[in-house]
Amino acid sequence: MGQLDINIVIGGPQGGGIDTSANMIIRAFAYAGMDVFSVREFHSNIKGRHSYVHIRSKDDKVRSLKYPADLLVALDPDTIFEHHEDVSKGTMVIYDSAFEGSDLGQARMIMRDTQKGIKETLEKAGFQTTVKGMLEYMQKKGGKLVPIQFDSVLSPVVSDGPTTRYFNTFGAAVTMSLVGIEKSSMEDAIRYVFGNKESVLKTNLAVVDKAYEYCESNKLVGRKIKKMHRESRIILTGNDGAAIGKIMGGLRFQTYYPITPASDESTIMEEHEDLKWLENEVDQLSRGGVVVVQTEDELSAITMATGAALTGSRSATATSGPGFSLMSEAISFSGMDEVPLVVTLYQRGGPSTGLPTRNGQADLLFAMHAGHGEFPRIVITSGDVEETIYDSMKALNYAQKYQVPVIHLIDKNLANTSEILDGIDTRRVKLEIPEIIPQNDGFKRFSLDTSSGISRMGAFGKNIFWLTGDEHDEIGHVTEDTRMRDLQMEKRFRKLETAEKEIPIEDKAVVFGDKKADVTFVSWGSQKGPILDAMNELKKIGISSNFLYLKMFTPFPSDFVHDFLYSSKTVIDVESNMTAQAAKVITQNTGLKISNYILKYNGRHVTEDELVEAVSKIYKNGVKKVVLTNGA
Amino acid sequence: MGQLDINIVIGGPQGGGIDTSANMIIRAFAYAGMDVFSVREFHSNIKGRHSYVHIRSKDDKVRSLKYPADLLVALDPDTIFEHHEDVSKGTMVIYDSAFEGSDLGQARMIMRDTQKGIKETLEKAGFQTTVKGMLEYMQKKGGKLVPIQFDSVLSPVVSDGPTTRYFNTFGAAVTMSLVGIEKSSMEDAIRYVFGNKESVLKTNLAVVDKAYEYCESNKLVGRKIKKMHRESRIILTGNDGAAIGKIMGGLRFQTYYPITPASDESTIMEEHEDLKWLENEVDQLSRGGVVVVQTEDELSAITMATGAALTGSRSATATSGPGFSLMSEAISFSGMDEVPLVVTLYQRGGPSTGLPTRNGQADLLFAMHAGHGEFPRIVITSGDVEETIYDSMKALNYAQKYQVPVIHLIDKNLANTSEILDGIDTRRVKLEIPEIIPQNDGFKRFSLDTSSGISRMGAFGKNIFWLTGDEHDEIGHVTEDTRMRDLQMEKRFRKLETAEKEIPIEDKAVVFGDKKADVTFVSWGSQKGPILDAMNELKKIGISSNFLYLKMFTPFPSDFVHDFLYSSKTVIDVESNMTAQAAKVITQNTGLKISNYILKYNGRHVTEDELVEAVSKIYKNGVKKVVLTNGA
Amino acid sequence: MAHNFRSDVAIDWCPGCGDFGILNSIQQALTELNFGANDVVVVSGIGCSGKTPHYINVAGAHTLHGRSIPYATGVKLSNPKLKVLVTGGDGDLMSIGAGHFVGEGRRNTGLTVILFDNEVYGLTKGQAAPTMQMGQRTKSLTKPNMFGRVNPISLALTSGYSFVARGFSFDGKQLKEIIKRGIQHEGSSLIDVLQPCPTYNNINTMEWYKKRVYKLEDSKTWEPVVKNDDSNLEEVFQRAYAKAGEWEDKIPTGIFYENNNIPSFPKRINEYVPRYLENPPSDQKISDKDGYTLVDPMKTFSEKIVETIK
Amino acid sequence: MAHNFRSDVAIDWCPGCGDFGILNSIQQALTELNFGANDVVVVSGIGCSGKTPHYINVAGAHTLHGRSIPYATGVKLSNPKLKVLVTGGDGDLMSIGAGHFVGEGRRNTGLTVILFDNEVYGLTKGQAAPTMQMGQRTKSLTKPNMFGRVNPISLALTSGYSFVARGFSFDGKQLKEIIKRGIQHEGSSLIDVLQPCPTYNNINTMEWYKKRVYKLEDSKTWEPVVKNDDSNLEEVFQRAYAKAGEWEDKIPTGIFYENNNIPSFPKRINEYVPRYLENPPSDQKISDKDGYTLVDPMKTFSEKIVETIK
Ligand SMILES: Cc1ncc(C[n+]2csc(CCOP(=O)(O)OP(=O)(O)O)c2C)c(N)n1
Ligand SMILES: Cc1ncc(C[n+]2csc(CCOP(=O)(O)OP(=O)(O)O)c2C)c(N)n1
Ligand code: SF4
Ligand code: SF4
Ligand SMILES: [Mg+2]
Ligand SMILES: [Mg+2]
Repeated sequence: MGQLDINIVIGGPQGGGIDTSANMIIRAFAYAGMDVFSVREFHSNIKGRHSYVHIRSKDDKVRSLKYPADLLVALDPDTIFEHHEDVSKGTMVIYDSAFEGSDLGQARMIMRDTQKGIKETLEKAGFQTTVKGMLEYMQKKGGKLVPIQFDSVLSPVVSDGPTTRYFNTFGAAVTMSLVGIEKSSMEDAIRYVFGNKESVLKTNLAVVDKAYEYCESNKLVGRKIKKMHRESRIILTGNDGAAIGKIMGGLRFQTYYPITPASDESTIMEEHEDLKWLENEVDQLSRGGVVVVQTEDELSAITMATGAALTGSRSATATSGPGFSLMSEAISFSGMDEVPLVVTLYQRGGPSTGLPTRNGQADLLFAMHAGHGEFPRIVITSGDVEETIYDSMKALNYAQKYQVPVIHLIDKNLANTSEILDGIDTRRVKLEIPEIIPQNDGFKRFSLDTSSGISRMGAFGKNIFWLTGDEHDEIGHVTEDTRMRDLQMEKRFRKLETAEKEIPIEDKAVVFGDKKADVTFVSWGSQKGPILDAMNELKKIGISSNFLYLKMFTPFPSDFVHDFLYSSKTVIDVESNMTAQAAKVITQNTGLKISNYILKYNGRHVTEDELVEAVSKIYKNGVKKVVLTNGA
Repeated sequence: MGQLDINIVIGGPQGGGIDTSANMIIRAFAYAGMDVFSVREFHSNIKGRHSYVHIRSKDDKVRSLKYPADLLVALDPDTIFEHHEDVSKGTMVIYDSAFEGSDLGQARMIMRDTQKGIKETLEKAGFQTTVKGMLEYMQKKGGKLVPIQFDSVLSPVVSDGPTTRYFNTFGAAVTMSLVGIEKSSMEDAIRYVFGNKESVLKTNLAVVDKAYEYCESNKLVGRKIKKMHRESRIILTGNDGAAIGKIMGGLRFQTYYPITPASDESTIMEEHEDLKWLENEVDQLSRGGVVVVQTEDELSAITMATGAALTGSRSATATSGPGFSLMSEAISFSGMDEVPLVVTLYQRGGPSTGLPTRNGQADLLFAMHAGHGEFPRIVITSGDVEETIYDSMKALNYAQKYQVPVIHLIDKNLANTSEILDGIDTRRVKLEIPEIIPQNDGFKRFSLDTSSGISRMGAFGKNIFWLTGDEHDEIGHVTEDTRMRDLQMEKRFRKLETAEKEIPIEDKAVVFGDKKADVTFVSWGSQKGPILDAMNELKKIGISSNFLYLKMFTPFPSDFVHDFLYSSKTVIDVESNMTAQAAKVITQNTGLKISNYILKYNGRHVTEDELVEAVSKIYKNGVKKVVLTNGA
Repeated sequence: MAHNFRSDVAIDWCPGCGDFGILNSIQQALTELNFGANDVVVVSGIGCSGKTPHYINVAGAHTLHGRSIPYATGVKLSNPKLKVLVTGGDGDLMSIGAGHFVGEGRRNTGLTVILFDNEVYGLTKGQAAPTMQMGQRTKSLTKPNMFGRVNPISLALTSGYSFVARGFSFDGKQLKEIIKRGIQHEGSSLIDVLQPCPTYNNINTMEWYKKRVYKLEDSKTWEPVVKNDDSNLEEVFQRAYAKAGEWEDKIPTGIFYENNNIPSFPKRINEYVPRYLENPPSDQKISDKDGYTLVDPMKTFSEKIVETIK
Repeated sequence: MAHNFRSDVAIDWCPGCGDFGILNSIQQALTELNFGANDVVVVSGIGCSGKTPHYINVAGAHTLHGRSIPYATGVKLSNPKLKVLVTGGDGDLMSIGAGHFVGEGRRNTGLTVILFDNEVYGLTKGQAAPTMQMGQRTKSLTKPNMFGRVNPISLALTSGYSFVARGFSFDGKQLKEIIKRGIQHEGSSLIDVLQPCPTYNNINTMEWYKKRVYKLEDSKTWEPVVKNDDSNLEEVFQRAYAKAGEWEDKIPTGIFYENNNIPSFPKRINEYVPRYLENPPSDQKISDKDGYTLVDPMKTFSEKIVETIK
């Protein structure tokens, strides 16, 4: 174990089968018993612009990606241009030799600015601005070219149309052959992907066969990776994890307005809305399904979810920055009216439309303060696919228990990260379900008679009570009385104190590594994996490190964070944003100032290698701030 | 000077002429040469619920209100019930003796919770729950009752309908007689209020005459206040000040969706939209007017204002919390696209609909973080009517100069505060107008070639360029290039550094009082006046104090604040919110923690007396936090 | 015993306000339909009209300006057994909430939308609402209304509401009957109620309306109901739409359009979530006796599973 | 020399997308109307359609999803001399932006709203847009569309647009002419363009439309223009509305309705701000030669002044 570590970047035009290729590769690794971690990158475009998947596989746990790539698989000329920085000594560059004639000037789907950058690079290095020139440049950097005449290799086995339809399968299969994955695993992957389409399946299997044969005869075969048996595992993205966690957590009503990268979560739920499996397993009352509603906008999405919550359902909505902005007013309402509501906020590159299909972690302070006025809320974040599941369950619990809006932050990177989990524990999180006692007359939904701040829950259909966005009395009628106002404000905020007391520290902040270390990472969200992996690498180069991983920002574990950081040496805040928002929250709550930063705001995922390098710069050279730039 | 200090509370049913009474009183004082400060309090209701105006007049500068009242003028029984706490030794309670028969149980327009509180008070003190009982209770507290049979006094002079129509004038006139204002000043006030309505004017003057005569014969006459001559002054509310400042600042396009307490600003502008006076004074090109558009909602208000700004106009919108929440997404857009835009945010009691006609200062952190993603913005606040004028002008300047959204925070208390200014200085603030040079081809609206971060301004109609909420290149076309992304992000944030450097400290934070003092106030917004007045009072009881008055929160004057607070002794943060938001900003930016708080969140204005008392508690008794509760 | 639909909250509308008549008609309709205390929910936005739920003794939500419809839709979809009434202002539903109003027509969820049509923004002191005619100047306006009028009846028809009617707040009998039919209608209904606001609207007063309103049902040839084979759909719809255009001199009240052939949104959901109507989200049990989830994720999401060497 | 309305930005729509035809027609219309470089502004929201401004060589704003209309209105009202085009998706204008779409009908500002009607949310991968028929299932949907259809023509007529037309993206000639007339129209126009999305909408394809579209102007009796004495207003309006209902087998294109009798919003503003049209906000000088305000506040707000002992 711990021997194999393969990084693959496979690229091609958006809509041109890249996702399928990546799927095949991931599955093939998985069938071979390997662990796989991958992230998808794509433009805000439907067809034509460059898209790629970065896949890393290990025979050990893998939690991040690393550059340079071991293999760069180009399904179009643009990929060769776009990924030159990923190529280094030993990188194999697999491509269709037909690309060699392409000129950078013709690559109209490459963004102008990117083209300019590529041009500069090539000209500076003294190469032509063509695929050929680029390949030579790559070679100079130590890359090994693997040109293949895709069409002529494939034409013997493809009879149902142009061979181009099978280029993605071919590319994937060649890759698998090169890294030493047995053909049978690749075939299983093909069967998974095309399972129900007999005719397509047949040709694809033939293409795989051809690919392995071609590689065999051209010595394009890696050292064989022995298949390992593993118990059933499950391959999930962050989007999947959140959907599964919500449904496990008892969610039965979800609203959404389409937006990247959030709507995939809702689509997955729609696909399982009937909860078919429950049908035969449980008693009458438990049968049912999840109602998933596409609304006319995000104002409707959040208010509809809030309305549903009033009847006692567990309900949520999911969105990203622009939609979340539109939800601010209604979040304030649910805070005022103590409605249990979960908003899953998939952060992407901002501000405004920003980089709509790219990563970002710049909505933290906004999530903590969105909505006018003051009201208790809970803000939590997830850092890997497993967490998206259990955190989604916890989010629903918190909402119900503390009767507050819960904002669950996920980032685009995590949403589009695919990981393999060994299983899902249905008993990790217990559902905390408030009792609803039928009562009409005199039912005090907002009773002040509570030291915890939590009043008895009610439900429309079972209780008569009122809600109003105005300040209200215990029954829910409008009041402008100064004393009632103060008491209700104080009652609401008592809930936050209660939550702070009750929620265990491990759900708020976790320390990885030894108590004392040369370097202390502070971070949150999808940097979790890269940092954990980087810690191992740093150890190898003689830098010991530990990691304060933050999961809950409101209420914030101030004392814990203070005590840990107070005694730490070189503290480095790592975030995918520009203004180091978590560090600000730390200072606000502890008075401690952090002086070292590793920040990334170009919209791409943080990788292990750039983290290691940045830490070295800070630790060894005294640099205060490093801006990460990896990624195409 | 400095001898006279009169506090009047006049109350009656909403829609029942209270505003007119208050207007008369304010004007009468003003005509007498006095200074006047007043605040309006009313329910979210059109007719019937309790409303009152608290007016304070001095022969010296007055900047706040003080309890107990010297005069409580009740135009209905509810006022007597609602304001019992304002009555203390020496308070004169003026009312219609017809009220004496009223029972608390009949007072259906008093909020249930308030009724309950009144009932408890009276029962505990051993009085009946009637107006009569309350009056006795007041008498016990030292109040002096001034019952008048309104109807029988007035019927001789009113012939054009029921005498009730003139109760408000009568009440005001009796009040003025009691405090010693000459009848001629009251008559001038009447002439101002009813100027163009001959017949009404006549009866009102007769009523005033009657009132003074009645008072004379019943010894209800205060020590005569001698009329003082003053140069022309102007009576303005915070709403007026903002409207005037905007128009002076060159604003020519304003949008709004009606909302309390913001829309009055727009209505005032609508009333002056033709800028009639300019017609004869200036050259052709300067003639014009202000376009004020009522939109279908706040999403439209802010986006329309942004659209207008793209043509080169100075443009703004005004709203309060709920509307501002809806504007979050578009604020992020204007940040991303560097559109000069001013949002005047009138804070009111939140969260949600909250206390829609009451005071609050709980939108500070939200204003600083509203909108997803990271972008530069400027957040400023005003604390008195004069500031609303010049700050509105500066807000427009900042927006133009730094090409950012500027959020200008005013609070409901200030919006509805009426003050008298000696004049308005048209040369205090110079308009900073970016030059627009016609150019189409190659015009780089978002040029990176700028050390200040500020690129040359463009205008639709004069330049061809593009805007997109997506990350963009220098011309404004969409880019997803990682390098261009980083450069544009960094360029935008450079503007904030430039602003930070260029804007003088006095526009960010001001220190009042001596460098060293027993107590240091930290505050913002409409507490400015009460604190300044309280400082004088504290001195009288042997407590020296100074005051760090914050005006700009983004960019925040961290060093200045740090240095000042670092050497201060007992620092007290004073805010009209529950979570001490400004204090959080201070800690976040300086690492310093503030340990004493005076907070108020019952929706009512902060008064001088409660501040003085609270400081004593903190300074003398070591109390850490005082929650203020004054106000009905 | 019949439930008492009057709450004990003091009403703070202005004397003479048309809102009182609407409130009475709603309460009477609920009483006559024999609903129990927990059968009905009333949802409003913000405005004078927005205060209505507090005055009715059933569960009520006085929500955000413009958002009454989606809040109400959430209640209804989560528990389709409830009757959900929306009491909204004309600013609330036709201006800031216009997008949701249109969206609800597409859904046809089964809400009873009662529009308090006073042509002004009451609670913010009398600005022009979208139902006011262009050029009209009520006493609270600084100049004549600059905007065109949106006709709630036309907009409801265009958006897809399957029951469209108009009442007058000073004709409680007719209004109550319309509300009853609206509530009984399976799809979504829009009931536009002419509601004088004596405080701010000195033009469209009670007297002004009294002179103009007439009842559609008084004409023998008026037939607003679409046959269940849709044979008269086009005709009924177009006639309703044309009728909606009448204003100024004669103002029709009554039922403009009723179409029972479009399945409500809950019914449509039930096609894909088969146990939905019988066991909706609000009623589903979600945990086992120990409090753990009932959902086996590996079975439910079995397509995501990977097995080595099967 | 005539301005070139093509920008140099690479277009990234899918091959075969109907958007190309719309873009061409707009560019041709602008050319034929002889506009200069700074006469026209194009404003869009978000979506495939939202990318349009970048492809046209005039000032352009690619704004927020659903907000193109108010952004465009701001541009137009601040500088009424500009021609302002809105290029919006059906999700953009009929779903998240429906409230503004209705609001604009009330204003009649003078925008040319071109609706890219592909029945799907293109850029977010093919969800149903409000223009899709209920029950239709395009390849990207997990189940048939659950929602009713909003007809842009009907909604525009109901909201108050004074020029309402439909084009087909594969009939560039007719479309270009409609756009020209829309731009020349003083009030606001809605041009609904049938726009096949070959990637996600496999039902309403180019072929599907080609079989069904016909031109209103081909009928001699079709007269969409309201006479300037309003005498045929009711008739023309109701006929247009009825026509809008045609779909499925025969789909009318061309001009449904044109009414030149409603003054545009800028004209109405000019009644109260008398120098507005000639010297709009964008053009006004606001400071004196030293850079100080031109406005004397004491004169402008003289009613607030108080003088002692006059
Ligand atoms: C988002 C938001 N914007 C504005 C307001 C202020 N507001 C309160 S009521 C109201 C309009 C009320 O008019 P309408 O809906 O016609 O109801 P009415 O009072 O006439 O019954 C407005 C604009 C608000 N509460 N929320
Ligand atoms: C506030 C907000 N919500 C959601 C989105 C995501 N989004 C981008 S494009 C789009 C829909 C596009 O559909 P349509 O308007 O029909 O345009 P088309 O792509 O079909 O031309 C959506 C929902 C967004 N950008 N902003
Ligand atoms: S303002 Fe008008 S609508 Fe509101 S309560 Fe008064 S009369 Fe009724
Ligand atoms: S997804 Fe559809 S609408 Fe978008 S570019 Fe492709 S074909 Fe055109
Ligand atoms: Mg109204
Ligand atoms: Mg579309």
